Amino acid sequence: MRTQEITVNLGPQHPSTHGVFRLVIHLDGEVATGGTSVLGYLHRGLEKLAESRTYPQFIPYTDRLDYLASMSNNLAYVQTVEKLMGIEVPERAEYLRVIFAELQRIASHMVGVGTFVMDLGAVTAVFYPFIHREKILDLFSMTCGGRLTYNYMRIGGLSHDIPEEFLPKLQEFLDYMRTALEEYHQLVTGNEIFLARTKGVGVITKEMAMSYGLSGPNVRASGVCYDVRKAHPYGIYDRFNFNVPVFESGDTFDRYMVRMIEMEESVKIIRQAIKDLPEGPVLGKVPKLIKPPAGEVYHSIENPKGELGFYIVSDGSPKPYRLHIRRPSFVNLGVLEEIIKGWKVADVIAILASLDIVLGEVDG
Amino acid sequence: MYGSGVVKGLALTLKKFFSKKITEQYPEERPFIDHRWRGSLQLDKDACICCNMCVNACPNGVITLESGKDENNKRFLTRYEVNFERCLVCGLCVEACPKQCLKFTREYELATYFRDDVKLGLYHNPKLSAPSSTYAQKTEQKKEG
Amino acid sequence: MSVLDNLFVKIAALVRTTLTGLGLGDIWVNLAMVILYLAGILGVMITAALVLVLVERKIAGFIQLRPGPNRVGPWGSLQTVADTIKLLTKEDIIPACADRKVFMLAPVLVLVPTILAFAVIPFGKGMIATDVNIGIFYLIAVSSLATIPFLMAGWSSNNKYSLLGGMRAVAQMVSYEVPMVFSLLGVVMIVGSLQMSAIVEAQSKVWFVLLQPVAFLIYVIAATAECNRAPFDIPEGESELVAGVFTEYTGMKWALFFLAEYANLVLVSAIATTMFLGGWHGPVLPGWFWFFIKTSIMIFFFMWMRWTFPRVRVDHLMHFGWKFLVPLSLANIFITGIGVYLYKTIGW
Amino acid sequence: MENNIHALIKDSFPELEIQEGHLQVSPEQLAKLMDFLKENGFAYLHDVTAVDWPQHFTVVYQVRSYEKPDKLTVKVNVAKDKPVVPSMTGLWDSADWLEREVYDMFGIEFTGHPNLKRILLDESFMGYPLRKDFIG
Repeated sequence: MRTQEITVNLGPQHPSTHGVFRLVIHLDGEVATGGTSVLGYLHRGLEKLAESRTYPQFIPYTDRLDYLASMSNNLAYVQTVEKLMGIEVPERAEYLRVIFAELQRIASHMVGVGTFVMDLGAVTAVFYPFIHREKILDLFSMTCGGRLTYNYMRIGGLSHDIPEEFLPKLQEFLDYMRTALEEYHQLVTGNEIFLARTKGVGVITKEMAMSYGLSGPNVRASGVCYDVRKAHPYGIYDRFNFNVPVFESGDTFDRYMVRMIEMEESVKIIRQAIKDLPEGPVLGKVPKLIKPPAGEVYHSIENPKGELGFYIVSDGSPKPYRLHIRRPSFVNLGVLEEIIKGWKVADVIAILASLDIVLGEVDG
Repeated sequence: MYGSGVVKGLALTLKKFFSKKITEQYPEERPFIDHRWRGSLQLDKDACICCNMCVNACPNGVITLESGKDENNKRFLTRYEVNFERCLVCGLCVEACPKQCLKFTREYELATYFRDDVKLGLYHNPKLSAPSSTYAQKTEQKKEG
Repeated sequence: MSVLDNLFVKIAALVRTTLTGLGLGDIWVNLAMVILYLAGILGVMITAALVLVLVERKIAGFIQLRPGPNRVGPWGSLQTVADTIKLLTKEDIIPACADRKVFMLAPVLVLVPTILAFAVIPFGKGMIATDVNIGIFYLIAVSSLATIPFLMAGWSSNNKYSLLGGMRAVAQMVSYEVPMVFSLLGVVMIVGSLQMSAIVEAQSKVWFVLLQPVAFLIYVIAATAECNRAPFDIPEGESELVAGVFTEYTGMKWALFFLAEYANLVLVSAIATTMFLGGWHGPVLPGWFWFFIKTSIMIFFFMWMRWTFPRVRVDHLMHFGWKFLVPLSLANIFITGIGVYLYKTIGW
Repeated sequence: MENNIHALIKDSFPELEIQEGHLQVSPEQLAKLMDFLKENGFAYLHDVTAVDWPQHFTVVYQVRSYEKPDKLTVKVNVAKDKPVVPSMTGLWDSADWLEREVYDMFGIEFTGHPNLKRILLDESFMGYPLRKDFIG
């Protein structure tokens, strides 16, 4: 019998491309024989924009990279500039930064996990994580007045101190998180259909993960124990006690599990940070005009999606000469074309979702 | 046992089916807006010293500030306009203001029917200012008519 | 009590006597009655679909900790009406490269088997449109026709997503027809008749769900797959195939598919009630009300499942159907056969 | 640890100088050096980017190790009139997209790249936007 391969455009408008991502897949019946990623639908030229903005002015733009993890993006950027200028950050600000970055990690993983399970067809499983995430957003908006784009970190510290009612609310949230995660495990993790759909699907081997330069939960699911917080501790992460979850098989289930466990670990870190949170100012001594000395710096942090790096070249003027963003989603997405081969359409969607990309970051 | 995960899931959703709903009934129930909420902008025009700090702080250049000088060589404001269309609502202008005369309001219903209405004319004194922008004229006309 | 119980039967009898009184011949009276029954079934079906759309959205909402539609009318009760008006007034788009005739025919045909199948469902004592003595046989034969409109829709849309969806629909419905039929066979063996009224009558003492628990489970799973509902909604599979076979359908045509989906849901729930849950048998309340309650519980169960589970992958679905459900249902038939034989020979 | 790898590089490439944690190499040396780094545990090509200096382009590679906390910056200067660098796709698969992005934004060619096309911008886009002389 003569059969014909068909080419299907997944995206840029499709319910599960997580934004404006286009994947052209070739199908032999239900099985994908290959695919090509087409990016750039959300390319805003942030790197070029940065060249005509002053250093503090670029902070709000970093919000728009991975818009599910604006706090972490802020943190990566301001730490890079601080490193370039040698600015000291007050202790209290350092602790608060950790608290916010970890809260942001939980919020981002909530969306990552929720949308992943939704792409497997369980619609209810996306509502519960969003309800939990809402509580984090409440904490954020209480502190900095924004729910999505926070613009909270400043070069040398933070824009505001936390309000009085923040810490009790945060404690409440951390206690709530335990039941929330348990419930989610009850709903999703043990479900036989879910297991059948995810176990052994879209395997990224250790070698493949390393060669494709994956980072974040994706690489840790493939048996590589690499977490920037441990490997190259930034800020005050060396003071905290936490585990880095590593799974061996590198399938979609492991990528899901890494995120679930990471949320628990983040809760641990936040609890330690609250315990040690010192009093004091939240903004250090920073010159009025941010004018880093000529030179260059590269700095990267562990973002929820992977390793976010900023490369800044300064010529001594108040505007960066060149600013490059190493976007984890962009690099992580590179492996997709390779790993979808031989999987069904339904799995292609699951694999894409399990990589947990955000198009704002992929396209930069 | 095989199938227990499925049953557990069903048990959870049934529990949720009977638990309290969390939806805010928006137009009737107003949401709680935090005190630090970055909503619309508000200008205390008498306190403004026309130092242009906010204009310089804005990453997108959405603020237009026009001023004149009186007989004592003191600056006074003639026009202050924020093009909210391209505003990032980052708050750098509010932070930059040395007199704290630019503030965020807790207003959050900022959608408008017409594109021109998105622009925020915070202050405009037509008698004092040089030829005003098209936008300013339009709002004037609207108010008169 | 018996007045309420026989309410609809009495009405039918009254109509019949009136018609005979008017001096019409027997053939004409029978024809008129058939049309009336059909109208009644259609009415029930469409009202049920309209109500169920709302109920489904409410159940989804409640499970997801939100109130569901609650803006149009009290408790959102007019939401479906508003939606229907919207769908009726929508532009009816036919893709340029679609096979027009087939494309337009598919949504109409999809309703036919379901309506036909309702003819043999006993809604209450004596409330059955045509009590043919091959009731189940007829039911299975008619309901398996529903596959064809899906394929027609998928093929004629000339859209790759639709085609994939249509192919999936055929594969799924053909496979799940088998275990479904086998699961019903157990009941037939116990009763010894294919007539629906006889099956309900046989359950006056004990419901077949107790005698045939495995068959009931198989039936529920196969029925979910038969009416393409989550977790077996792969022909639609919105996260994979956008909307599967329905991708190109708009307005009223799409609404017809939607209507058929809910009519199908009512149908499989009604069959489950008739075959396993004792049909209209029940104490105190009138029979048709018991039937209504049991069917509603089944429908709730189907909806509850839908809003809990992830979607099954297409090949797992096939494996599960052919490698697990079919052997299991065959084993069930075998054991039932032994049971029936023992019952008859030893007289247990 | 860092000194360790620095010493190792010194041994194999005596002519290279490590300044402030980065290695400056010529395009001809690049392939050999990268091969050597990959052999010695730098399994993670973290980032590839470029800077447009008035006289030349600099392609900047961030190479890292997953197991050890080693990191290294490798820089290559390329001429403005003929910006060509050997591609690293043979060593690391991550180089594929990263190099395509550099090509897209700077027009630097990576010889040996299997699929050197624009990645973020449209195929029909004219010019290379991150060059300083680009007028939008």
